[in-house]
Formats: sequence, C-alpha cells, structure tokens
Amino acid sequence: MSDTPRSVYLDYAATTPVDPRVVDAMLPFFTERYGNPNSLYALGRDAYRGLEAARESFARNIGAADPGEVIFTGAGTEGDNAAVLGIARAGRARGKGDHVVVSSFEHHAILEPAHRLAKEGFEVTELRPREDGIIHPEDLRAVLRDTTVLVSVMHANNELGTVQPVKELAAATHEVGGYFHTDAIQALGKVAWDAVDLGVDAASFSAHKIYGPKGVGALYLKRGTPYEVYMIGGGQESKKRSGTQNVAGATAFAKALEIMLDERDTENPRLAALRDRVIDGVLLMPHTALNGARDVPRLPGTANLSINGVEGEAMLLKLDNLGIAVSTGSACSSGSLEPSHVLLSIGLPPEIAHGSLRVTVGRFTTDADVDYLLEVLPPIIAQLRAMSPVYAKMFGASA
Amino acid sequence: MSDTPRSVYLDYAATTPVDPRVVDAMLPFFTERYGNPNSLYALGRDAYRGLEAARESFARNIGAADPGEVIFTGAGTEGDNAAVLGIARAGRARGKGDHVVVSSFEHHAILEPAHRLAKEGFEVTELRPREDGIIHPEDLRAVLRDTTVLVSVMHANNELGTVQPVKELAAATHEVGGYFHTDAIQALGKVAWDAVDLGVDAASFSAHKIYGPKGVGALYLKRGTPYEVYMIGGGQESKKRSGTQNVAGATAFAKALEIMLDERDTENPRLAALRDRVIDGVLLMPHTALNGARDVPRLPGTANLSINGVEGEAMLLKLDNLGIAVSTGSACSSGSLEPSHVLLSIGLPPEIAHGSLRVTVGRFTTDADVDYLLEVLPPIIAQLRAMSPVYAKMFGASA
Amino acid sequence: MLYSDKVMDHFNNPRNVGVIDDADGVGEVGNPVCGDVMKITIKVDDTDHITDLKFQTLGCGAAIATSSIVTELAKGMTIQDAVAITKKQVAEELGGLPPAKMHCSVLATDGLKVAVDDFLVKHGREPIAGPILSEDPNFDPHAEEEAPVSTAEGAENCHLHE
Amino acid sequence: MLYSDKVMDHFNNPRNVGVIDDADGVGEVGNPVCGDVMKITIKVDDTDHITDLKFQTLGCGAAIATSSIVTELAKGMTIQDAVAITKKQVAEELGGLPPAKMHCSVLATDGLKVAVDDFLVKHGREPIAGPILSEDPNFDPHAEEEAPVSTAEGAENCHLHE
Ligand SMILES: Cc1ncc(COP(=O)(O)O)c(C=O)c1O
Ligand SMILES: Cc1ncc(COP(=O)(O)O)c(C=O)c1O
Repeated sequence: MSDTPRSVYLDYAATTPVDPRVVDAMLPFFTERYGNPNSLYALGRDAYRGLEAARESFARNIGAADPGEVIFTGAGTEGDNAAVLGIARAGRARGKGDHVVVSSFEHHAILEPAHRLAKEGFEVTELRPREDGIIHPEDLRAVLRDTTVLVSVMHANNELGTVQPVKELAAATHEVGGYFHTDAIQALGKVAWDAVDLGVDAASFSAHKIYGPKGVGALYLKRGTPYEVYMIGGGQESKKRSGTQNVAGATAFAKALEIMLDERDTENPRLAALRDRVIDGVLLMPHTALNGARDVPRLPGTANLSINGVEGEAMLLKLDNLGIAVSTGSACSSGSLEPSHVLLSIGLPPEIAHGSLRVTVGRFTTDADVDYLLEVLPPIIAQLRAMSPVYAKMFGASA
Repeated sequence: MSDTPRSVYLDYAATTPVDPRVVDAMLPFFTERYGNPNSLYALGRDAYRGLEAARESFARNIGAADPGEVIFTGAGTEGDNAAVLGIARAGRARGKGDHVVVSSFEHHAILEPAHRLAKEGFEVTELRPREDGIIHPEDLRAVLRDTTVLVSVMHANNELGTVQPVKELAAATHEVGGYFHTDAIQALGKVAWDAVDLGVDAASFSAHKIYGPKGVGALYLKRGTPYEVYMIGGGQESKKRSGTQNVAGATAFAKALEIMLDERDTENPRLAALRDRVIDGVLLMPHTALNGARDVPRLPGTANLSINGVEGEAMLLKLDNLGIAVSTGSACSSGSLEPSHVLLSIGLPPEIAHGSLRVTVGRFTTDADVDYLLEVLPPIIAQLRAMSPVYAKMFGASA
Repeated sequence: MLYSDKVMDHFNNPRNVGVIDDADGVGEVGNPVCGDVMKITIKVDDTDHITDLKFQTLGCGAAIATSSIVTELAKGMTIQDAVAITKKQVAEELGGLPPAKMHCSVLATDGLKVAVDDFLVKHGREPIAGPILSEDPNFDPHAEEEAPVSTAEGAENCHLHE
Repeated sequence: MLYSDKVMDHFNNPRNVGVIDDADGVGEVGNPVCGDVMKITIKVDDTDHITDLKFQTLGCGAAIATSSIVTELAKGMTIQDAVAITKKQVAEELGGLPPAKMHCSVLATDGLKVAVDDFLVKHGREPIAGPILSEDPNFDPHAEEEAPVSTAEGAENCHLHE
C-alpha cells in the first residue's frame, strides 16, 4: 500500500471532471461573448452564432437530421422529464392512446415522470430487464399495444453499464405506431450514436458525464414528434424550451462531445482493458460476481460487482479512507432501506445488492489506479467480512 | 461622434457579463472540486460543502430563515414555472381553492404557466398595473377571493424598472389565506431583499442578471409552502429539484450576490445618476416620454422611453451600427405584430409601444458611455422620423 | 435571428428614399398599430415602364430593406412585371429573411401593387394587382412556414426574449 | 450527507469488536435484506453490571459506529441503565447522525436490549427491555424527523444520486 495520500477517482459514471479543453472553450462566453443570444445587436448576434455553432456541432455528432432537432436544457434530468411528460401528453392529445412503457431499471429521472403520468390516468408498464441486464426486443413486443404512445428505454444503464438494443427497441415501438425515447446520458460519446440510424424519436443527454459542466443537458427531438413544451416562457430554443440559453454551457457540451468522438477509437479499448482488469481482479475474491452478463454489449468503462457479505457503504468509506472514490447500490445514502432498484430489477436479492460495488474508469484513469484498487480492496473486504455476524453463516467461514 | 469603433453595452437587464471575480469563484469546481455533491467519498463531500456554502451564503443574503429554503435551479424561467405550477397545484390539492392572480405585465415565464393553469381548470385573473407601472395593493385586494391560492407579482418589472410594493401585496394575499410568489429576477441585489421581512412565500432568481452565469437560478420556497415538485428524479435538493447540482453555478450565483450587496451602497446611486442622465437626455427630444411614472420606486439602472414616430428595431439597429446595445419593446423580433405586453399593460397605444427604447446601465457603464448614447441618438431619431410616411401626419412636421 | 449582409446594406443605405411630388401612382400600406407603414410613389412612362420610384417606411430593419430592394427591382420594369414581384423573390434578392420577418416582404410588394393600381385607376384603366395581402384580415404571413411545434399554450415569442 | 468526525472515528476504529464466547447474554437484530445486522454479546456480574461486551455488525458506516459507541457507553453500566440508552443519546454521543441514518442508532440500542433480556431470561428473570423497535413491523425510523415536502410522487431517494 502506498504511503503518500492518493486520490483515485473511479466513479466516472457519477460525474466527470471538466476537461481543460472544455473549460477553455467555455471561458470566452463568460466575460467577452456574454450577450443574450436573443438580442439583435452585435453582442447578441455573436452569442447567437456561438450557440448555433454548438448546436450544429452537437447535432452533427449525434446524427440528427438538422440542428433544429437539438434543444439545450439545464440538466439531463430536465431532458428526461421533458421527453417523458411532453411526448406522452402530446401524443395522447393527438389521439394516440395512453399506454406508456418504461424499463424498470431506468434512472429515477424517467421513472418519476412515468409515475406522474400514471397519476394522470396513463397506463404505465414497467418492463423488467432479464438477468443479463438487457431489455430484449421480444420482451418489449410482448407488452406493446395499439395504444402505446411512448416507450422509454435507456441506452446504457448507469449502474450496470449494459447497452440496450435501442435500434431494435425503437423499431418494435414504431410497429405499433408509438414514439421511442432513450435516456442516452451514459451512452453518449461512448457507443456509436446516430439518431437517424438508431431511429429514435427523442433522446436525452447530459454534459457532466462526458467531461462537460454540470447543469447542462440536451434533448434530441425528431422533427414531427408530438411534444408538449416542458419549460415555458420567453419562447427560446424555437419555442421548445424557454429560459435564456446557457451559451457557455452549450458550447462546452458540444466541445466535450467532439473530444469524446475524436478520442473514442483509442480510448474505448484502453478503458475496456482497465475495466476488465477490475472485473477479473475482483472476481478473484471468493463470493463475488459480475452483475449483468459479461458477454452482452457494455460501456467500456463500467463494472458492477457483487461482493457478498459486506455492506456497500462501509466498503465505500473504507476505500475512501485510502483515497479511492467508487459507488455502490446499497441503501446507504437513502432514507429507505431498499437497495438499488436496478440491481433488484435484474433479480439480485436485496442482501446481495447491498454489497454491490460500481467501479467506473474514465479519461484520467491509469493502470496504476487499478493496481491500487486491486491491492487495497481484498484486505478491506476481509476485514468487513470478519466483522459481520452473518458472513460465516451465509457464505461459509472463509473471508 | 467618435471615430474609433466603440462597444457600449446598455442592456444589462437582458443579461450581464460574468464578473471576473465570479469566474474565479467558479473555476475550481470544473477541474478540481468536480465531485458529485451527492457522493459519499471525499471528493463528493467536498463538492457538497461547496454547494452548501453557496446555499448558506445565498440564503443569508436573501434573508431566508434557513438555507433549506433555497433550491438551486437551471434558469430563472425554471423557478418561475416551478413556483407558479407547483404552488397552485399543491395548494389546490390541499383544498385552498383554484383562483390564481398574476399581474398582466409579468414575464412570459410566469404568464405561460398561468395560462397552463387556466387550461387545467384554474381561474386565472390577470391584474393590470396602473399607468404608473405599479400594481397597487388596493387593486389586488379588489380581485382577491377566499379561493385565491396563489398570487404572483414580479418585484421589479424587467422592461419598466418599476418596483412593486411586494410586502403589501404579500400581506394582502395572506389576508385571504393565499400564497404569494414574486419573480425577483430583476430586483435581486438591487433593492433590499429580505424574505422574512417581505413576507413572501416563494421567489425566483436568475444569476445572469447579476453578473453570474446564464443557466443558473434559484427558488426561495418558505418552509411549509405547498409545492408539487417540478423536476423529478434522483431527489436532489432535498427532493425539491432533481438533477445533479451545478455546484460551479451555485457557487457563482452566491458570489455574484455577495458582490452586488457589497457594492450596492455606492453602486446604486452611481447607476441612478447615469439612468437619470439617459432619461433627461432623451426627454430633450420632442415627442418622447418616460414609460411608467418617474416618482415611483424604480430600479437604479433601468430607463424605458417612448420615442414616437420611430420603430424600435430600426432604432436599435442604427445604434448597433455605432456599437451601442439597447433593447426595445417593438414587435421586432417576434413573429407576431404585437408590441411588448408590458407597455400595452400600462396603457400605451401599440403605435407608441413600437417605438420604445429600453436603456439599462450596469457595473461597467461609464459616464462616457451615456455621453456617447446621447450624442448619437438624436440624429438617428431624426433620420428615421424623416423616413417615416406618417411621422409628420401624426406628430407634426418637426423631426 | 440574423439579418443577411444584403438586408443590412439596404437598411443602412436604403435606395430611393423619399417622395416623388408629381407621382403618377401612390401606394400606402400597413398600419402604425402593427409597427409597419410603407408609402411608395411611382412615375410611369407611356410604355407602362416604371421610370422612377421612391419610398418612405416606418418599420423594422426588414421593412426598410424590403422596401428599398423592391424599389430597386421595380425600377425600369413594366407595371405588369412589377406587380408580379413575389415576396419570395424579394426575400431571395436579400439573401433570405428570418422567418419572423417574411411578412415585411409582403408589405413592400403590396405597396408597389397599390401604387400601380392607383396609377391605373387614375388613368381610367382596370387595376391589375389582385388582392392586397396585407389588407386581408385573414392573411397569415406565416402560412407558408413550417408549423411550429405545439407549445400547448401557443406561446408567442417574448418581445424582449430574456 | 456528511458523517461527523466522531462517527468516522468509531467506524474506522470500532471499539469492542468480536464475540465473547462464554457470553451471559446474546442479542442479534436486523436483517441482511435491509443491509444491517448487529450481534452483541455481554458479560454481566453479580451486581447486574455489564463488565464486558463485544459486537459484530454488517452494515453501513453509521451502523458500525453506533454499534461501537453503544458498547462503549454500556460498559460498566447496570443492565437497567443500559436498556435505557436511547437512540437520541447514541446520536448525540456521536456528534449527530444524518437524518437518513437515525434508524441505525435504533439497531444498536435494540441489540443491547435483546442481549440484556437474553441474559435475564436465561437466569429465570423477567425481561426489562420493553418493545424491540427494529422488530416492530410498524416502526418508522423517520417518524420523529420533519416530514419531507410532498413530491406528489413520494420520490424516494436515488441510491446513486446521479
Ligand atoms: C423578470 C424576469 N423573469 C424571468 C426571466 C427569465 O430568466 P432566465 O432567462 O434566466 O430563464 C427574466 C429574464 O430573462 C426576467 O427579466
Ligand atoms: C442514466 C441517467 N439518467 C439521468 C441522469 C440525470 O442526469 P443529470 O444529473 O444531469 O440531471 C443520470 C445521471 O445523473 C444518468 O446516469
């Protein structure tokens, strides 16, 4: 174990540092190019050009048919709320029906709006993934109806890292005339993303997951998709999202995506190798397992493991003592006693889900970081298991 | 007229440059203190401390009873939407009734949500200001009912700069048991603002009007105020606003407000003097008038003038040619032919409202800037009036 | 919303501003209530060619620029060709107009049409210009544009957009 | 959510960890399904004083810290005093607990109570601990906290909060 205090960030799925190149791209918009992009004079036009340049770059990089299909928002959560509430309500108003399908391992930014829709009289189906961490198109087909107005399935699950067959899911949804939205917040910049090719009607994105700033998101809304506007007022963003646009943030997001795509071909294999070292290293310990199937499409950087007989928060805090940042699906920070709904959705028993460990590697992760994690983790696990009154009973004596 | 190209920004009510001190306060949160404030490990706790320090400072500076009453949002518009929709709906659910009052010269970020409420079956009264640009408490009293659940009147009007008697309006609302919200986006940092003293139940704020970044807002929500959460998901901001918090933005906003308050005692009189020079200078021209009464409480920096016989956008573009940025209430940039609803609300005929000029001075405005405006404006007005087929007819021959 | 360079050129250096005192035809369209009024005066020769024309406009940048370009386009044309100038043509000549400004090009072509008909009627001839769009209460200047996404509130633009 | 330094100290250096093999009383409370299990073993002398006690805990930082502090508090106490230790007292001793973690302090005091009653019953005496909160299916660990603002959905916290 190293003697000097270290700081090893392995929670890139939670948030990322802003890349210095992204900071540089955004800085001029604070003090120089500060105009309101809706103002007619030179300073406003300049800000407008900055905003539209960001929109064009972003639209191109997500394969939108035209830049007007990209709406900048104030959070990934905002795009999720706007898409689920807006498409379902407007679609129903168009007479399409009132059945909505969301996967049961969506982020709460999707699930909560779906619950709100249920209160408004929509019929909401929560479709469970299989144990492999995937929503299978045939499972979706089995619940689709003629009245299905909206299906929302995330592109990559934030806890498991499993990548969903979005193209097939969208096609299945279109067979019954429904609209398909995907929360692509974890997928963007990591998996191939082309709106036209995927055939989705809407998608949400968040900048702070790809080395952009927090509080900046985007919503892709294919032209013609029914949509009741979520945030209303001054009519900015072609009347689709009111509020003075965050030009610096939009510029940052576009730049962040450009960098992701420029570096993806070399970065993805590097991250996948680091992730595989984490997985293999952890699986050397007894009573551990990878969550979700190993051989399904996966994000390069995300590993979610069950470490039986320990409670996740305790493990997290012990790692934190040594400067390592990871996350867990235990009930830890929640007021409720329920562990991660994602892990439960793929069939993990709660007592196992409480001991899950999510490690996500990213742009600044090195081999040495993984070495360090794999060096310090086993003794921590052993120590916590030794302290447990039930580990020996449940899993056999050896820690 | 100066020979060198100049850039004179006189549209501080539209947006402001970010103060360099604010940029400095925010920078560490991009690349160093980048943790997710909801994460348990050191980096997350550090971000959490940053976020809570911003909340405490902001709460103290708006006179909130405790920091938990401040919710950070992704735009001024978001706070307006959240307050109007959230309080009215939750208040009605509590059995308070379904009558809502908004002033007719609110920002669209209030009016649009009010219209949405009307579609949901609320009874919405749009209360007109008097010609002086003020909502008089007795006029509010005259429309209040036992069933009034929400009254929303802006603290300072963004076009006129007139400051509303919020304390009296809130008290009148409380007499019938309603809740009072104010859009304090233009007032913050400029007029005395103490939530407890004013007695408001909710208020919205936006950072980019006080030298903070765009895309950052805050909502004050007095403890106990009924509220249906607007943006739902991960449950951040004590479950009152989901989405990973923009720690850099919150820090920037808090810092921006601190600077405003630190400098207010010297800055307000300086700005008021500049504004008065603008008003007096413009009124020297024939067929001009100040919009809103001169002797009512006013923001220090905002002047709104009618310049008869010209169209606002043309005037704005001519000034822009000379490097001056101002704004107008003409229908200019709007698809509709309607001029500013604010100017119409105080009784201006549309043909006069089309010729309005809003000049707002701010932190970086100098006496020379005002000199320059007053030097170039009269010939522009004369030129445009000479080009008008109706000026001579309507206002007499002399331009 | 951005104006093309051509629009800005015509706004800043409008061609043919003024009033022809002994005009053969006069057209005035628009309404100060809507913020736009255009007056156009024309001289027409024996072969129905427009030999000179001048305009005055109260209105926004686009209103002034479209007025100016219409006078430039029409100069030398026959009155028959002049009334056939379309708002699309005007917009194209200017390198495009922001969607919200398309109604301005109607104002300019309408002014010209009214002036031509005024000339014809004064000379005892039949008017040829056809309906004057900007005076039709049912005319929707945005009819040809893509329908905006429903806002469910039909939010009109905020004038100050802030 | 921030833990106090005292909580972190007890989490990182838990006192009295282990099992007393010849314990006079044993208490085990909690459930792996909920993520928290605590086992406590105690030695009691002839004057009903707790002379030694050890614990094992599967659980979060607060669960381990509250277990640790309870053993420290109870050591040397009479069993009567020990069962009177409240969750509030435990939280205060630790310099406060985050609201979401208040239920952990119940677990620790409950474990001690069960161990004391186990000792008493084994010795043919009447149990004195009263109801075991964490085993009451209707017990709401948050009952004493301020009710959160209605989210209209009753949104529970996101576990990963991101
Ligand atoms: C009075 C008022 N309300 C609301 C807003 C909207 O704020 P934002 O643009 O930050 O959404 C503004 C300015 O934009 C304003 O001046
Ligand atoms: C899959 C997914 N959806 C939604 C969100 C919410 O995004 P934001 O925090 O930017 O609102 C996140 C992460 O926070 C996420 O991982």
